[in-house]
Amino acid sequence: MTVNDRAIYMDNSATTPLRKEVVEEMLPFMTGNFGNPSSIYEIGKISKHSIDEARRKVAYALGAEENEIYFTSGGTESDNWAIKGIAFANRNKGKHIITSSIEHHAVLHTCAWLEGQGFEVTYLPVDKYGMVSPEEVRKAIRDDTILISIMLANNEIGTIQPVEEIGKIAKENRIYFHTDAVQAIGHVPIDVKKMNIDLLSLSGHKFEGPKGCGALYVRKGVKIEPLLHGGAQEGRRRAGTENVPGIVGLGKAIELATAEIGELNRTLLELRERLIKGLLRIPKTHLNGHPKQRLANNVNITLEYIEGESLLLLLNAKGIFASTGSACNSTSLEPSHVLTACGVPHEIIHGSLRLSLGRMNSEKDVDRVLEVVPEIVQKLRNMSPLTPEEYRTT
Amino acid sequence: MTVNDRAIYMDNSATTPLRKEVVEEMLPFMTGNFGNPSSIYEIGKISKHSIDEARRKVAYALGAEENEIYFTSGGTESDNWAIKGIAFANRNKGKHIITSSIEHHAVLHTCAWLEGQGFEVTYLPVDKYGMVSPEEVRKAIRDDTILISIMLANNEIGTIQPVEEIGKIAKENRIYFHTDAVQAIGHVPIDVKKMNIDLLSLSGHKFEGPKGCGALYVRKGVKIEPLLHGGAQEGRRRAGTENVPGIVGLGKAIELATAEIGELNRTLLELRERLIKGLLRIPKTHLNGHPKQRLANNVNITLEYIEGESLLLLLNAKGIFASTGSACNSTSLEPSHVLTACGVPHEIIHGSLRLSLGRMNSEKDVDRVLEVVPEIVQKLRNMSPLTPEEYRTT
Amino acid sequence: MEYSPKVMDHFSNPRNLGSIKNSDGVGEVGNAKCGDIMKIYLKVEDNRIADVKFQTFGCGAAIASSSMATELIKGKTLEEAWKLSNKAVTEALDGLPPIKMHCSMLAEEAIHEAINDYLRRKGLEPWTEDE
Amino acid sequence: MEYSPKVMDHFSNPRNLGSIKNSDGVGEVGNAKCGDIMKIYLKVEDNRIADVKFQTFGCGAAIASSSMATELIKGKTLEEAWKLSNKAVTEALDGLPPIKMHCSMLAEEAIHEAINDYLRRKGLEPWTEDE
Ligand SMILES: Cc1ncc(COP(=O)(O)O)c(C=O)c1O
Ligand SMILES: Cc1ncc(COP(=O)(O)O)c(C=O)c1O
Repeated sequence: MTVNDRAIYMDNSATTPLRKEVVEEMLPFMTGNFGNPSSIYEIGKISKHSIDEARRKVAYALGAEENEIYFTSGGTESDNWAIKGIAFANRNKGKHIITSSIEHHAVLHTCAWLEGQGFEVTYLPVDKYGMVSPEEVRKAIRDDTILISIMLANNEIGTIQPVEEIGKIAKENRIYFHTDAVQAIGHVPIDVKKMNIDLLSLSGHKFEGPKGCGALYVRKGVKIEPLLHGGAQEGRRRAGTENVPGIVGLGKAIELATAEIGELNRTLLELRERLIKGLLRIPKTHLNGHPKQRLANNVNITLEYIEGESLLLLLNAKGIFASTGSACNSTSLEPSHVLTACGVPHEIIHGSLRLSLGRMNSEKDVDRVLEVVPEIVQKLRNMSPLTPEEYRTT
Repeated sequence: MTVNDRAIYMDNSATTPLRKEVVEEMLPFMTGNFGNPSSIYEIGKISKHSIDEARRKVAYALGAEENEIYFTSGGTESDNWAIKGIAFANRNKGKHIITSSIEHHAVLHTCAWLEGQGFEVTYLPVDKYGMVSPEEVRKAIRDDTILISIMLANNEIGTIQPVEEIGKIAKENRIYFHTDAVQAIGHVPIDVKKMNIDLLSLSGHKFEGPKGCGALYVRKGVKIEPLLHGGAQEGRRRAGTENVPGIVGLGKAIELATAEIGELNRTLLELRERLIKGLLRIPKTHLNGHPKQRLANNVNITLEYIEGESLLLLLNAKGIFASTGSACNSTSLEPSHVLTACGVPHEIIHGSLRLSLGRMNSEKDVDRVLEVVPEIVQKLRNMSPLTPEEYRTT
Repeated sequence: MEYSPKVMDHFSNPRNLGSIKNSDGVGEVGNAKCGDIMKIYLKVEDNRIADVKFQTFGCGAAIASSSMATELIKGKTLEEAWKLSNKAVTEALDGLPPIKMHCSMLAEEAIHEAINDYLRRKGLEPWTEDE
Repeated sequence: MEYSPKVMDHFSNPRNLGSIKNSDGVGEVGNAKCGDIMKIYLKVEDNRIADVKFQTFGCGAAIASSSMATELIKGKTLEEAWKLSNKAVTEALDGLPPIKMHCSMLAEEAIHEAINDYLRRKGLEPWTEDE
């Protein structure tokens, strides 16, 4: 990555840099092999073979079959398709959907839209760690429940849900189970069969693959309607000329990400713990999310008396890139619905800071962050009318 | 393009090679500037600026305002969004949609799906040239008509529709007007204001831009629902992390394509006429589509007694890449709905051949095609039980 | 559409292409509307297929199936030729794309038609499919 | 979020930051739930703002607006300071992103609160918004 040689990128949950190997696989399809995979002639066939190869790689990474993988334009489309596709195709069976209150907006806003179309949605609460209880899922099931959608790992606080248990409950009740695994790929080993997952969303740019390309796994036999109607691509389930370079890149990225999952997680886990330990030394600082059941790359803390956007701006000035759940940094002026659902008081949600690690982060980066953050926090606390005297230095 | 140095690519309506200048604009966003445009820090802002710059270029190409352009994953998504988005947002006003029988499947299958949701659709017929009559549009209007969707130029036969007149009729009747301009960009000058267009779909890979990236123009004030729900991207109307390299590439491609439109059309028109004239010398050969109101890059002929897929295979063997409306070359085993709507008899639709020209085609290419096609046609006619004796050479 | 090299070989260099002037039996199946017509000409000697030719209007798979089917029945007795299944044709071609399987059906049917045409001309009872 | 260089300057090097021990008037507006709190301290001499300080909990725009607003009223009469509009603050900052306009409102309100606090302490009638 060439952002800036001294910059420290710790916002890998927002997006990741493309891996060199991935770019290299994509380039030939941006220069030479531009053929439309639906075409009969040579360059069309090369494209077709390449996307089928990518499909095999995605299938392998998930423990799925090749013909259960459909390429999309990203995590958002996959989530929209899974939920609307199941809803419309199974309307005759029921109109009830179960999800959680900490899902990504791609799930929550899709569910809200379906409510406007006559569907009913239960938004399950979470505990203070952001954990969904399988028992609550079971209790929420109604006769007309057609879909359960619970994310594998949360994008803000990194909490990993008990997906296998929820999948089992869904299966016992013959209800489709969708999981948003956008943040999990490359961090949590996945086996859709073992986990009883019927549909799974993923997005290339979250695991060092390309932006604008994702996939939806749809277990064979699942009744789902297309979201994008048109040509006969993707087994007639997802129309549109295939984004060949994107698909090829996604295939390569997931292959690398899953091959190295154990090794990477060990490294990230060490960095994460070092980071958390160091940050919690700042007084009036709290860890958000689960202390153990969390993504190896996720750190999310709340710093009292300060606001996240100004924190990010000062971090940016020091070449550290991160994110926050503060309302001031959102286009809706609403504070993070995830932290709210975890019961973090509004007053302090604004002071949340997410640092999400990636393959290129080092111990040196962590130490630099641990040097810079306390200084900045102190500067902002000194500015804040909320800070009690004992936490001021001027 | 590096397909094969001797190969002649004449399937530019299926997809086009990426222009070198376009790849060059995209590359920095695949290697260095990978930031998420929603992020507050430097690399995020660079991404944001770059997609806004691309948005300005698209707006300029269409005579639209910057904030009327929304990036999508391609022509299919744009068509689906325009039609479903208008339908769902204006259901209270009416449930009737007018379109034509020669639209792309992205429009037709979307309309068919809406029929399943309680909407009613009129599919207007076309004349033998594939032309929609504005009078027929006017006559089809009902009190509850909410949308007219007529493509600007057809992808199979290149017929250019009287969009400005249709737009006027739509405006007079206060009905939204959508046009699928996927094939028109870079070939037909567009001014959405003058043409009274409310919504317009386009797709990057059809004008030497990237696959997997398109746009929808939505006139200010149009009431439309999102198709992809989720994050607050694209003015809260199209969720999903932006495909930054794709968007940047699309911007560059449309800038180049519109700047050179006059010049390119002059060249293509000459090639097209030379090609048509030469091909029609083959006996029992007919031109499909309008002789004049057609895209400068489109040639579509029907060759009696032979079938298109075998024609394509033999052309491929000679390094010529083209396409056909034959059922045998479609995954549905249905012959081209466009040629059918134009009244071409089923028996001879199978013998259709589409040659779509591009910027890299030369007179030499045309002459080579004019040398090869008659030979191959003769070979296949000699094989065919349908060929009358006088058209056989063995 | 993905064809095996065998299919491409038979498509590009079809065997037994053409017609037989004084044939003993002709079978034509399919129709132009569906995009496939296959016509088989037989020359029969001593109850054996002494010669066979075909003409086909259709896709690569249709032409290759015709070529392969005629190769497979050449020199065979009528009974043997009758038993040629579309499966045998497909296998001999190293497979066909699923959507193209019907092309090999056409070859089987065209041969049956041609044999029955021969039988009829001889004043014999035509055979039926389950024979 | 796109801030002008002026905003970034005032955010990074806020002027008049801090509190005034024996202030003559204090105004605090906003609340932590919304993510913005602004507190303004005034020192008044001869009906003029002799000194002004602020403390702000909030985003870049909130901090920059506080800084700029305090700069703009320093040395002004109370009447002049009262008339400082959020528009003037925004303009002085070379604009704010639309979604951040409310931050400049807060500055205006905080100044009004502080002036009224001063008036009340003096036993005077507080001013109202349309004054
Ligand atoms: C959990 C989760 N789901 C869905 C998405 C949407 O993915 P994309 O932005 O690639 O469409 C994201 C990321 O933005 C995410 O973190
Ligand atoms: C007229 C027309 N509309 C829509 C589309 C769909 O575009 P895309 O395949 O890029 O989604 C195409 C091309 O396939 C087209 O030619």
